[in-house]
Amino acid sequence: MDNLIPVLVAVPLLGAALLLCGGRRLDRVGHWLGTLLAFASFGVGLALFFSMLGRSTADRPVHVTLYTWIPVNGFQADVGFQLDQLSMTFVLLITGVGSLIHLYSVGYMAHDQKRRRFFGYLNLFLAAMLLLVLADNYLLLYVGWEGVGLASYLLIGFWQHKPSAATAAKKAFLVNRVGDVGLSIAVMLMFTTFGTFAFTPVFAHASQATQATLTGIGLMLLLAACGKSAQVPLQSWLGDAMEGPTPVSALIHAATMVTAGVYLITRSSAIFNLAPTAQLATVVVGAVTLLFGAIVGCAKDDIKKALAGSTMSQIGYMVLAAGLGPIGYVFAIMHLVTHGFFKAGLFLGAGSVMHGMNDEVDMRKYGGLRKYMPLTFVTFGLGYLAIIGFPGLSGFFSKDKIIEAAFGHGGTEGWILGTCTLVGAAVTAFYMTRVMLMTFFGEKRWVPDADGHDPHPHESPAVMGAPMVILAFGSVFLGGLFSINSSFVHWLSPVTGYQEGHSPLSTTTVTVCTTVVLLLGVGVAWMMYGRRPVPAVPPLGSLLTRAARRDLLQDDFNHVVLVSGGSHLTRFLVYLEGKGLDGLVNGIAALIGGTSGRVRKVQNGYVRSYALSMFGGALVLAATTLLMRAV
Amino acid sequence: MNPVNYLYLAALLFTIGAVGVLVRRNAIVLFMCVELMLNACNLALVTFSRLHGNLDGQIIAFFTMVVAAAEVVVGLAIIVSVFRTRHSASVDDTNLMKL
Amino acid sequence: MTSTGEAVQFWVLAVIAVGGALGMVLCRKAVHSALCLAGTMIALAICYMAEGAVFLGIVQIVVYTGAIMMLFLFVVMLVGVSSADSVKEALKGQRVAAVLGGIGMGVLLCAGIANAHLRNFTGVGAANQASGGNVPGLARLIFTQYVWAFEVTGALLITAAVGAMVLTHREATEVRQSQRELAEQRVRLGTQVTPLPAPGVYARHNAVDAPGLLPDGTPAEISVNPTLRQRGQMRRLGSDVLRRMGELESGAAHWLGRKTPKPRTGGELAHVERTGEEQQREVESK
Amino acid sequence: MSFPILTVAAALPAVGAVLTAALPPATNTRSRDRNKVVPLLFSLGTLVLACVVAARFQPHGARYQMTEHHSWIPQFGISYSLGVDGLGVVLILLTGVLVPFVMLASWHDADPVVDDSGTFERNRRTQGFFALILAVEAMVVIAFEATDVFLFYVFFEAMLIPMYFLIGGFGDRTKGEDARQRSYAAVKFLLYNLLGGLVMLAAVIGLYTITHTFDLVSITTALQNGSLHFSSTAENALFLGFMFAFAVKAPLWPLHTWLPNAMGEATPGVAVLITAVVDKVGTFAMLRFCLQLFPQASKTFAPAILVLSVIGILYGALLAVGQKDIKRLVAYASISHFGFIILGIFALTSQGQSGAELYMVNHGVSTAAWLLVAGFLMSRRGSRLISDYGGVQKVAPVLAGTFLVGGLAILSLPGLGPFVSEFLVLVGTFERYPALGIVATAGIVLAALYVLVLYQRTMTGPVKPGNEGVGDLKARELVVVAPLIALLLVLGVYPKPVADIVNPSVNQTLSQMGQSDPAPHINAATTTTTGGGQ
Repeated sequence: MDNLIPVLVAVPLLGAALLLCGGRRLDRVGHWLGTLLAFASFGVGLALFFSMLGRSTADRPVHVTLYTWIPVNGFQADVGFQLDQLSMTFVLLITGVGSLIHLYSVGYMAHDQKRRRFFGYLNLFLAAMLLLVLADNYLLLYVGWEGVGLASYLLIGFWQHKPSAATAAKKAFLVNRVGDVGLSIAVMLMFTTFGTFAFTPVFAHASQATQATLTGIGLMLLLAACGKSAQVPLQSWLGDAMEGPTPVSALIHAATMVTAGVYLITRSSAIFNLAPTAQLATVVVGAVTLLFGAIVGCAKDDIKKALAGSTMSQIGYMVLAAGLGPIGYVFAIMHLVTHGFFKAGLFLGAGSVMHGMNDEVDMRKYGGLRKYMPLTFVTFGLGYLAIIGFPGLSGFFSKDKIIEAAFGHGGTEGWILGTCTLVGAAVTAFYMTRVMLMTFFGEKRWVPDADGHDPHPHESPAVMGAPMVILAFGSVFLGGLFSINSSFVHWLSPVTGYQEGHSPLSTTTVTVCTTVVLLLGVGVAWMMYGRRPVPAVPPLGSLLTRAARRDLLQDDFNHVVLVSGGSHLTRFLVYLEGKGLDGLVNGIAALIGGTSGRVRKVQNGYVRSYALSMFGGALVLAATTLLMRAV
Repeated sequence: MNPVNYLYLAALLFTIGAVGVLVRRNAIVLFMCVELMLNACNLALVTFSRLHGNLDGQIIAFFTMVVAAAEVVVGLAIIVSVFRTRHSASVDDTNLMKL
Repeated sequence: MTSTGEAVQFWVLAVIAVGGALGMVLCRKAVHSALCLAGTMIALAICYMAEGAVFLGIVQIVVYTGAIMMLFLFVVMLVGVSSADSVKEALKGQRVAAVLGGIGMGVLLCAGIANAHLRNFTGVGAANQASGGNVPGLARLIFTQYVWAFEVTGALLITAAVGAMVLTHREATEVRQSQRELAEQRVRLGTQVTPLPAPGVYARHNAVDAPGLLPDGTPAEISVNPTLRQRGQMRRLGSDVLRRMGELESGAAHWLGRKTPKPRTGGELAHVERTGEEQQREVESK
Repeated sequence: MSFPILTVAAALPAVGAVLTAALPPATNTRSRDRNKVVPLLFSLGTLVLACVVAARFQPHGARYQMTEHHSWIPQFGISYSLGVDGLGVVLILLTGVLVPFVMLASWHDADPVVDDSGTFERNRRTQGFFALILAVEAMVVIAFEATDVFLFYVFFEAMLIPMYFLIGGFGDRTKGEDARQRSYAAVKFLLYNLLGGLVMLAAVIGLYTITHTFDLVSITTALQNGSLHFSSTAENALFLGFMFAFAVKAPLWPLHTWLPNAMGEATPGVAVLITAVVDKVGTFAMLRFCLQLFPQASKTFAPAILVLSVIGILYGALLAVGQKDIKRLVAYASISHFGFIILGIFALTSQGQSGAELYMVNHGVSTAAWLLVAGFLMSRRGSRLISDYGGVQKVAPVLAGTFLVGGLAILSLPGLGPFVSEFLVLVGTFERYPALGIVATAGIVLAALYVLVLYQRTMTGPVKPGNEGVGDLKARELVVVAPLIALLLVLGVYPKPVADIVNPSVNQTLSQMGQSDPAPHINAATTTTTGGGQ
């Protein structure tokens, strides 16, 4: 059964190759081929899942080595796959949500003439993501890591004729590349410390390494995670990534790619558990991003950017949970999976809203759509209830556990983290309710689009509706499924380890708190957007809202420090090269030319000046002979 | 009187001849200065033969005279031919051989 | 150390020699410097004799001064006695460098000689006696030890002579211009077409340096030989000569019964005076 | 004496060059194509011979195989001795592969210009162009094979002449100001390299005075068994002499200013020839001559050279971002890549050197792919400035796609060739000098910057006026680009065969230098091979 694992990666890779190099002939059938291959890999994933369930917990992890990739003396890099419970969860999430989104894109991209290339890139993404989660050593993980970055670059910049899309794609790739520098340095550190970078030997000997190296590796892995999962230092690209088509935002920038960072931290749990400073840094990054994303989410009028802000904050939750150590890993992954479902559902819902409203993204031009798009309203609503943590739905279960784990961290840190998560939950409730109210409730604020005909919102076709329903179904029942006699905990704890956090507050008090906070957020949002009509022109708003509209000035900071600094440096270096090195070379040539010109003048043709030079020579000769004698 | 004075005289004449060569512009006068320098050398040679007590110095003086004669003959021939083309005896007019 | 007589003789000759040398270098006219050089050479000849090189002294006077200096004078005559050097120095910094160089060289040579501390001069007397006189001694040396050098210098002289002949002799390549062509050339160039007037026409002085008079009585410079003119040796027509000429003409007119001509004013005289100096200055500036 | 395969491999292109030059000048297009096919066949013949050499080479056999030895100038101990080690085989293969592609790519670059009066410019140039390329190939191949220092020096200098004519004589189509700029670039190229050659000549003579022979093998064996000993000052001086010439040839940071001019003015094909083939002789020579002849001096100067190469990496990348001319941008990118190669060589670890050697191959293939596609783009619009292009992706998708893949190879995306070698170089440097390793790793961000900025400016966005007519890749151009991209993929996914050829020679060089890899602190490698280095 374990030789099926490479098939998981090979199927979408083959699909990508076929679709990209296929040429015109595949145009008509390309998208169905892509979707079929996605479902095929999902099927293989399911088969592997059931076979793994069959086996006892001890021998569930399966390991396959295909061939030696780079053999140089001590440096032994092989292409090998490792399937344990953690990667199994990811495989199911990726292939499951991925195939649904493939199905959805068939409808969404129906009128785009480059559809074949779109599905080629989607398959490429699936292949790269699967390679990332299945790799058995960090170098192969790095290959998947950059492959995913490339796929996101291609997909964000899919509509290349739009300059904004091209810039957003470039920005995403560059910021990811900064994260990748962290990952490659971590791999190098591992190689110099352990002599290898495969998971099993590194984790086995992690305890023998010095604290400094472990912290170094931990921090570098955290930097990589921040780059990929858009956490605070490297989060500027996620907002702009919304330039890509909505299925892309749903698949890559909500469900799978952005969670790669969390996978990396959870996978390297052995290293993080031995490096408390790295864990502290992870927790801090998680908390800061959580609040950052929530604040940005409140101020954005563009529906996709609002959802992007919420994604950033939810991933902040997961990173925070992962940073808490053994008590948090399981809940981070549980929240990751549930988030994957309902956030993808929300994005697909937003996509179908835009589809109906002639691709209008500004929520201030929506309003009262619940009557016109009932199915989207219901699925979007269920996703909304799940994300704000409405008791009973999947969001509630996973986020609650994270808040409980945060409190359970113990000591003042526990309290700070706990309150952070609670405040985050409140703000999440606020901005999600704001999105719901502005889009589906209130009166119509539709405005005719550029070429005059006003929007007539209609329900999306079945091929788009079906995935939304399934995802809504998942976001409702998945939480419950995972929590029945904590099945998910038993499923994952053998890989990541699990510890019961002893939080000062009992579980019930935590649940009560979250519900109260939730109602508070919804109430405030209803007061602001439910009762009063939503103004078409965005009001000035407080200083914070204005800053939040500009993504808390992240782009300005990047521009001032990096872009203008970099261009000044480049201009100076170009000047240095032109004047400096070239100047030196040309200078020497000019010098030689000049002196030869002057020396030429000495030979002026007059006999007497030659006589003078001869006389001077004789003089010198006489002087030296005399000198020699005298000395 | 120490005969060394002859040597000082020879040195003085030699220097005056050299300065004359450098300063004067008329070709013929320039030649005369060269002759003066040669004569100074002859004086020194004769003084040395006196110093060493053998006649070799004087023999060399003879040879110097011969050379001076040959040099004058050829030099003046050049001056005449230059004069014939340049219509001037100034040595500065023959300055075409230069870069 | 030598006798005081030689000391006296040395200082006299030394002064003459140095004076002659300086004169040669500083004189404007080539002829003057040639003569100064001759003087120096003779002074040196005497020095040679004083130092026992009797034959050499004679040869110096006879051959060197007599022949070579005369060759110089001959060429000076041929080339242009008038071509005196102008004072202005053409090459920048040449004169200063030359003088400084000269002083430097002089100091160096004297220091060299002083450094040598020459004391005892054995004198040539014994050498002359041993070979029976200066000339036999020289002869023995030349034809025994230095015979090879002697032959070479002989060859040198021959080549010099041939060289001089080759340099200056020129085939008369272009056809000699006949009288007719010369006349046409003179008319074409517009120079002095008519033959030059003869000098010294009037009765008292028919010497070659006295200019002939034009019909209006002014002297015609072109009637005097250009070399004399260049050397400024043209005779001035003094005012008394003109006055006496005036009396002669009035006496003749009175004899013939014509009216007496008006007396000549001094104006033209000044004109004559001026042309000499002006002529001089013009040459300077060339 | 076995068949002298090495001499034939070098002689074939030389004969080809002479023959092509001797071909009667072409009067019509048919005869001109014939004049191009003949040199192409010769270069393909060389490729076949290169493959034969590679096939007969046993990686674990003797250090120098297929050796030939004939005394040339006995008085000075100079012998015509050839021999090829792991690195030599790989680079000869690279040359054999790239030259036919360069010829195919610059098929029309040297066509006579039909000036407005309709008369053909003298058309001897077309064969001249291809003859010169073959001549360069011959000299490069023999330089890779020479195991005699003097023989190597002779051809190290000789290849400058045809390169000079290639750069100076066959620049872009525009006349006038450009021609003067072109001759400046050619002269600068020649003078820089000649200066380097001069310094090297002094070092070669200095070497002779000590070793009294030029045969590399005998010198190295003598060094090994201690019978020959360099005084430290002599060794340092000789090392610097050799290193200066090689640093000029493979542009190391302060001595690089000739490359942007040379590549900016030459045709794309010749630019690829410069950076992908000719410059490799410099880095190859560092490995073969600098390290083996002067092991101690290499160790003493290694840190300084590493700092220079790291500066080169960052400097080249930063300048590439600021360029307005496509070919100059590629030139600065190459300077950054050569920084990596030299970093790998002088990190003196087996990972670093194997990485450097793989990097030479990968850089050759990736720069060829990227620059040749850029050359096709430029030949359509005739202009070199980035600002003249825009939105070509809509008009010529295949060209844009291949350009992107080439660009991704240049920024060393994992899965393509250059990533493998770049990572090895970085790991190799990190083992010994962690600080330099981290700064160099930061360089890969800059690499991504200049590649994506160029792609964005030329390919994406609305179609800029004037670019509508840009046609997509023709058959000939696809034949050039497709195999190169395939090679990149193969080198990225399965580089083991090339690595196996290169590793033994690296281990031998390092053991000769008495330099072993720093062992990891915890010997955790439980996989099959022995942990850590020897």
